[in-house]
Amino acid sequence: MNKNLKEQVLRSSGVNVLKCMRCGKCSATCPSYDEMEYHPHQFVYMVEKGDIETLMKSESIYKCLTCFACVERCPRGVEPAKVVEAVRLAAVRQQGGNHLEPTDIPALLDEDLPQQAIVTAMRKYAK
Amino acid sequence: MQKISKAKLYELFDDIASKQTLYIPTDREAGAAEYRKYESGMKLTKELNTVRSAKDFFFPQTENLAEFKIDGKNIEVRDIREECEDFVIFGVRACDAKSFTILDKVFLCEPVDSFYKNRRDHGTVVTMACKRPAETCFCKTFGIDPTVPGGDVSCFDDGESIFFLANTDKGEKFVESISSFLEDGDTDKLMEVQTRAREIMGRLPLAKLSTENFGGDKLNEYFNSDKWAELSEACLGCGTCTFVCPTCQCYDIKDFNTGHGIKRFRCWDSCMYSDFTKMAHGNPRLTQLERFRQRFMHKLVYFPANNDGEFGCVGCGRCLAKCPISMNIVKVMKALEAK
Amino acid sequence: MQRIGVFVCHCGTNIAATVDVKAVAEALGHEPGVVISQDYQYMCSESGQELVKNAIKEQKLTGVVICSCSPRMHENTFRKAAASAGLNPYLVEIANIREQCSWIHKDIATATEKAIILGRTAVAKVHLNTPLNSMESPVVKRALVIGGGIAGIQTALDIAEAGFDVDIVEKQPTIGGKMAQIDKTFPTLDCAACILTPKMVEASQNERITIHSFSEVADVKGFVGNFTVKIKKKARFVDETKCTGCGLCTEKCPMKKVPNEFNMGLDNRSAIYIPFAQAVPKVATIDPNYCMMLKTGKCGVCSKVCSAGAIDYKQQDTFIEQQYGAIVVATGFNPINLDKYDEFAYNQCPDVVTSLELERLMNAAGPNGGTLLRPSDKTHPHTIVFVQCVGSRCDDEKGKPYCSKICCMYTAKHAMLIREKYPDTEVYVFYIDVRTPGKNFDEFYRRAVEQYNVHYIKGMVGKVTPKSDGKIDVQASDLLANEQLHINADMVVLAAAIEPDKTARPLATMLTTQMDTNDFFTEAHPKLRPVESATAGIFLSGACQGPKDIPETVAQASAAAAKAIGLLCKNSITCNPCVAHSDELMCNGCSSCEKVCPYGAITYIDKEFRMPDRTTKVRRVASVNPAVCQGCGACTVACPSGAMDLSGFSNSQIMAEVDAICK
Amino acid sequence: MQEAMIKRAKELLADGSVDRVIGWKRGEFTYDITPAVFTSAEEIDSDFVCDDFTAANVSKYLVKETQKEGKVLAFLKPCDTYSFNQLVKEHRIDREKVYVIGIEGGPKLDIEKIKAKGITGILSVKNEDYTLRIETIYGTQTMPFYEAVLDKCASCKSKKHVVFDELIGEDGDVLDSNRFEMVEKLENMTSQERFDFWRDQLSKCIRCNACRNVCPACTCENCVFDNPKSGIDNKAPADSFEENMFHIIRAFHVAGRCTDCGECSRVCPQHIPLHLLNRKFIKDINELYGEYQAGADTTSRAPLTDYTKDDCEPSVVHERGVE
Amino acid sequence: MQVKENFEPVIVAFCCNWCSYAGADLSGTNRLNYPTNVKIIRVPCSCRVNPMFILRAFQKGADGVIICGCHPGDCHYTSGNYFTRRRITLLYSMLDFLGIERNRTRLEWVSAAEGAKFAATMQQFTEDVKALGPNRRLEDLRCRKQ
Repeated sequence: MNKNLKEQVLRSSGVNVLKCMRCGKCSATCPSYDEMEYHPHQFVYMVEKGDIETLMKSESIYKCLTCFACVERCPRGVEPAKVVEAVRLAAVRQQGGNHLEPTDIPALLDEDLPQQAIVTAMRKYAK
Repeated sequence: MQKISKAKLYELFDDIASKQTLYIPTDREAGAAEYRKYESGMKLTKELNTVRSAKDFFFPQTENLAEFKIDGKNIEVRDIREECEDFVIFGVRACDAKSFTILDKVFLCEPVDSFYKNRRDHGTVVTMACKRPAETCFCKTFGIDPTVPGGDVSCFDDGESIFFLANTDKGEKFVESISSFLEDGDTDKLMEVQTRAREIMGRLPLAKLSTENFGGDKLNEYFNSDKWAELSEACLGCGTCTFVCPTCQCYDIKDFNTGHGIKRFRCWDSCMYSDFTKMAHGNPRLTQLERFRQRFMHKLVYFPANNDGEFGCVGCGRCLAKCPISMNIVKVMKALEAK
Repeated sequence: MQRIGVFVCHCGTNIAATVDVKAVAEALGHEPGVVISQDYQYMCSESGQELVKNAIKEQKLTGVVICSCSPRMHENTFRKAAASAGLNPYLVEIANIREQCSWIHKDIATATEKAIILGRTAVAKVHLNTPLNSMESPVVKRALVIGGGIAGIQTALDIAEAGFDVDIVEKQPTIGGKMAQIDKTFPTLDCAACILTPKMVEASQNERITIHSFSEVADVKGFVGNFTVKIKKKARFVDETKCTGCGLCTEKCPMKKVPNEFNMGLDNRSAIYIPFAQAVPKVATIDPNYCMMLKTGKCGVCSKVCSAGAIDYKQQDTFIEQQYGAIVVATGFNPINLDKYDEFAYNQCPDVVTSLELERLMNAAGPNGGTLLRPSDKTHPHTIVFVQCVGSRCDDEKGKPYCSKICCMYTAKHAMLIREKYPDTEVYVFYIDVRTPGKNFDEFYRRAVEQYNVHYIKGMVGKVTPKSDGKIDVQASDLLANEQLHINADMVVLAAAIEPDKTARPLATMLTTQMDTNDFFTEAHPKLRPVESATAGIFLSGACQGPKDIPETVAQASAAAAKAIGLLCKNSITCNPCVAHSDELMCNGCSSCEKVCPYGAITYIDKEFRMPDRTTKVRRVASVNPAVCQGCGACTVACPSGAMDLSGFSNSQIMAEVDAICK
Repeated sequence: MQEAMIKRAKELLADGSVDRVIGWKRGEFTYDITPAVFTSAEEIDSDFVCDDFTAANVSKYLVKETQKEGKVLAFLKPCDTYSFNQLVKEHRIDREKVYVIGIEGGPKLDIEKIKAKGITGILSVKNEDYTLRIETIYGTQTMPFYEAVLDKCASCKSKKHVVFDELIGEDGDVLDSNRFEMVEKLENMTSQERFDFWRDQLSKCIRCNACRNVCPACTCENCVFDNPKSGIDNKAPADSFEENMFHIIRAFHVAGRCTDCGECSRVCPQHIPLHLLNRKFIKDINELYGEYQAGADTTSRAPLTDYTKDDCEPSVVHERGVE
Repeated sequence: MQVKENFEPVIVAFCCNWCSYAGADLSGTNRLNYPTNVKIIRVPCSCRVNPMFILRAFQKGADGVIICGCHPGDCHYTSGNYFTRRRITLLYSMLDFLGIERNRTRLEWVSAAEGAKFAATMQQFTEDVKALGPNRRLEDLRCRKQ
């Protein structure tokens, strides 16, 4: 496990993952659940274990819509979306560049993509 | 009369201070002067008088009287009296100088207060004549001429020089000791200054205040006066008047446990305080009225009754200036007289 | 003149090894007032105590200082010894030269020096000790139980059984509380009404028990052994003494559209009503919010049909005042309000219900006569989803931080009962943890799973969406299968967290008892005094102290009763004499002390003082009730005039100690 | 305003609404005004005064006055109403026995400040369009009005009357005063500098008790310093420690109760800025426990008889400012 | 200020009966050493400590005063230490305002279980006071030991 990475994620997210009581309400409420390899509750748990690299490699970090439903519903105030965001940030930092250029986006658009996803995509994929 | 040019005065002070302790009235802050031990560079105040009176020199606010050394179950009494060193107070006003004679009547009559006497014997009072009395001054009422201030040595200021006139043996000795600084001087201008000062005295708002309706025989007349209730109504029962008064001489004796012994000391007390006459059985002066009456009856009736007509007030005006509610002996005298 | 005895204990070598006890005894012998100073091997032993006792008698001691272990250890021992030798026990002081000297220091010289200072400090204090006598305060032989649920009933029955009069104050028209609304009880599945109603009847028939139903506590004054309580009997517009409970009025009442709170608003009742058939007292009550007669003055049907002439539209609230020796709080709980939980659609969909509502839906006396039907369309539900921990274990303002404790078990009960009665119904239970500590509890839960095939899913429901076809989409996570589920349900049952009754907090203020941030009453000690409040004479019964199931509630109710009986048995109580007292001559009556007293021990009286000048003056002065004061001393510092002082720890005593240490 | 006050006082006396009037009585000079109780229209006509020198806060006298029979009319300046309210709150004044007429407040004048300019032999002081015209036996002098204003008025906290039965003149507002400036200045000094400052000031103390006896918060039946049983009774500043102790304990006893009326400093014959001690407590209380103005109402809980569970720890003292 | 080599400060500790005094006992039971300079006065609750006592200690020759009570929320009398906290904060602030060294005064919460904390606190406090040297700013000269 990479302690530095864990520290970095914890610090940049500002989340205390130890508050999680493993109820799974975040995953129960997640609209992107089926798209994700690792689900919100797993993010919290894996960050706690320090298994950050697996998460960073997973496409899941780009599937989160940042809709904050998990943040809103979590009974313990853990804020899983912020953890996802922090892992994504760690990935972006390591890659040293943007995952996506704004010019790439129009080609990726399709009709089913919700408006929110486009906005959050810009937030997430660009520096 | 012998004089010293004002320009040389501080040289003289330096010289006196090199031989004995010298106290002069100096400014602590604007409008508030106090006696301080003279050190080179210190300047005389321009104020008429000090906030606290000069009585502190002979009757300090607190003073140790005896000590008890306690060791386990043993107690040893120690006499801590020791001979005081010579000192000079310069610039005492006529009113304060007069106050010493009043204090003497209390402390030097039998049994003599050895602590007081010790200081009195070693202190030389050098007074300074007044030129610019304040509206609160009424020393004239008590027969004091502030242009001839008394003390061991009287000093007069004619604007350019200070004249020295010894009044007592101690004063003679003092003038002698500083004679190398003095020269003979012409007193013409001084007389002029004196006359002007006396003329101002006559124009003071309280110039007409008189003691003719007061004295040792007025006990029955005033004791039950219905004026006391009204006069004492606003009195806070603080000790300001007492503590700035040059003639108030009451004190309390207390013991202080230092942990390794007892220090027995006396400290000023005030008849205005609610516990002043408190005794085992209670307090005969139950209300502020009685305490208030006591203070003024003492100064205007009881004291003259026991001291050949001498009043217990010198008209310095400190209580007029400092009473938090501006109640004072002048108002009391006027009210009582009005009947 | 003081005659003080100093006794220095060796405590074997515990003290003597690091402190030169002979030197200590020698040094303290020279202290003023000390007439005898001895050392001994074990001062607390029989012979050591004998030494002290003999010295007290022979030397006519006026004070005793024991230099030994902590006063927390043997202060009482030596106080008793002194008392038996005829010396007031409060004239004994302990200098702690073991825990606070010999045990922590190694150098004999400095340890001995410190021991002497500690001894000297105790001598200085004992010089100023005064004999203190414990006050006796009489005990009124009557108890008040606030709340008439199972906890209150059980407590009242136990106290009455012991031979004391008990009053129950219940704010509802009937006693019975939450248990009366429950259908079956776990883990035995027996009918709640069948075991509760006999107790309710027993309570009503017990001649030592007086039930004040539809009443509230309005004011509490006094202290342990002697509380004065003002009880407000709310107007029910029916004369309790005349009403026979025949129920004719409730049938004839034209106003029938009143939500029935007993059935959780799932059906309606009339404006004049008897909450349920077995209500105690079985007396009708008029709901003034709905009664046409009370609102418009036009109706009066109930009055006409009542052959007993019990209806009284002009009835007013009345107040009764009564003395009590002990008060038991049994104010119980309520499920929390779920308005803030939008995700569970509780407010949008009638088929999303709380567990307590489900109890009524399944109860034979409930809205559907015991048949489980969906509230929306009265059809039989085929898929039911239970959601656990709704509002429990929450970190936010919406819910409660604690575990509500009973939900796991009642959900298993519900699931089991539904599967038993309607085997065609699929039951899903979403849980975070299943908590089943308790006798036969886990077995019960396993039965639900193994025997009744209830689907327990580790995970949480994230979203409940009512659909247009009347079904409910339940989106949830199954953590073990690592998948997100959508269940097409007919009903959703929410295990809402429970919270203390809203009336508890104002009551706690009246009783000057403590509450935690969740409004549960705080027990005097979490382990050793779990059924007493920190305020003497106030006891805690049931869920007002924390979430509890029925057997625990009953156990605590009986425990509280036992504690109350223990108090009522006494003719008087001995009070700690180290209490505050006010010097009336110095008291300003400013109320500072009253404001910091945690026990409400300080009251103000207008007292007439004879002044030295023979006039009299009436002044407001503080008066400390020594039976209530616990001796913390907060008031002594709040008092600006120094009128307030504390016996046993007086200003002068503490300052003497300070002086002795700093000497 | 004085005329209006006299008129109302006489009316209320005449119709029996009140039995006595508490106000101020003129003295020998312009400035030596004494608080006084008036019982007749004649007395009021001849002696009642309200001018630039009527600074004394008469609220404390009402403790004594309300113990007597009958009702008393009190003229209270805005700052006095705070003291009055605080005394009502502490059950020291019977509110029912007082008819309060709120009057406009200062700024009032400090004769000591005029005298400090070297002006002596004062016969009268007139305010002519905010220039003081001072007639003395040595001639006429002038000085700007604001240079002679009392310190307590210069840092006035409020022109609002917090209690009154009627008002003469306008009611004002709570002011955004600079009253904590000096406290802040001291806080920013080093510990040694602060020590030196206070030693210099407190060494002047002659323990006349004027500050205590004038203080409307000091109405104890028996002050701890006068009570031999208190263990800290003491009559004189026999040692620098005792000078310190008297003022620390006094400030502590009035902490949370002091309305910052400034009377202590006004009456100190030695000009010790005693109000700074009280203001330090007020400032601390405001900063640590929330804004609190003693006397603003009669119901709120005083900061020292109150607490919250998350109050700061005393370590804040160690953590702020300069050592 | 000059620190004397062999300066042994006098330290008065006020301990509440229910927590801190028991904590002090526990540090004894566990044989946890702290300096002999510390002398404990037992009070029922930290709220019994009057500012007068603290000043009195300094007057009579103490070099440091420490108050120990139950942790906030754990007061045996439920609210005593909350009042202590306010009073003592204000008092210490006032002493600081008068230029008295901050490290001469302290308030510490020590539970009955915190014997180690008690010993460590006393150790540290004694060192802090030692570093300050004798109390000169708030002493009564008459009480100074000859």
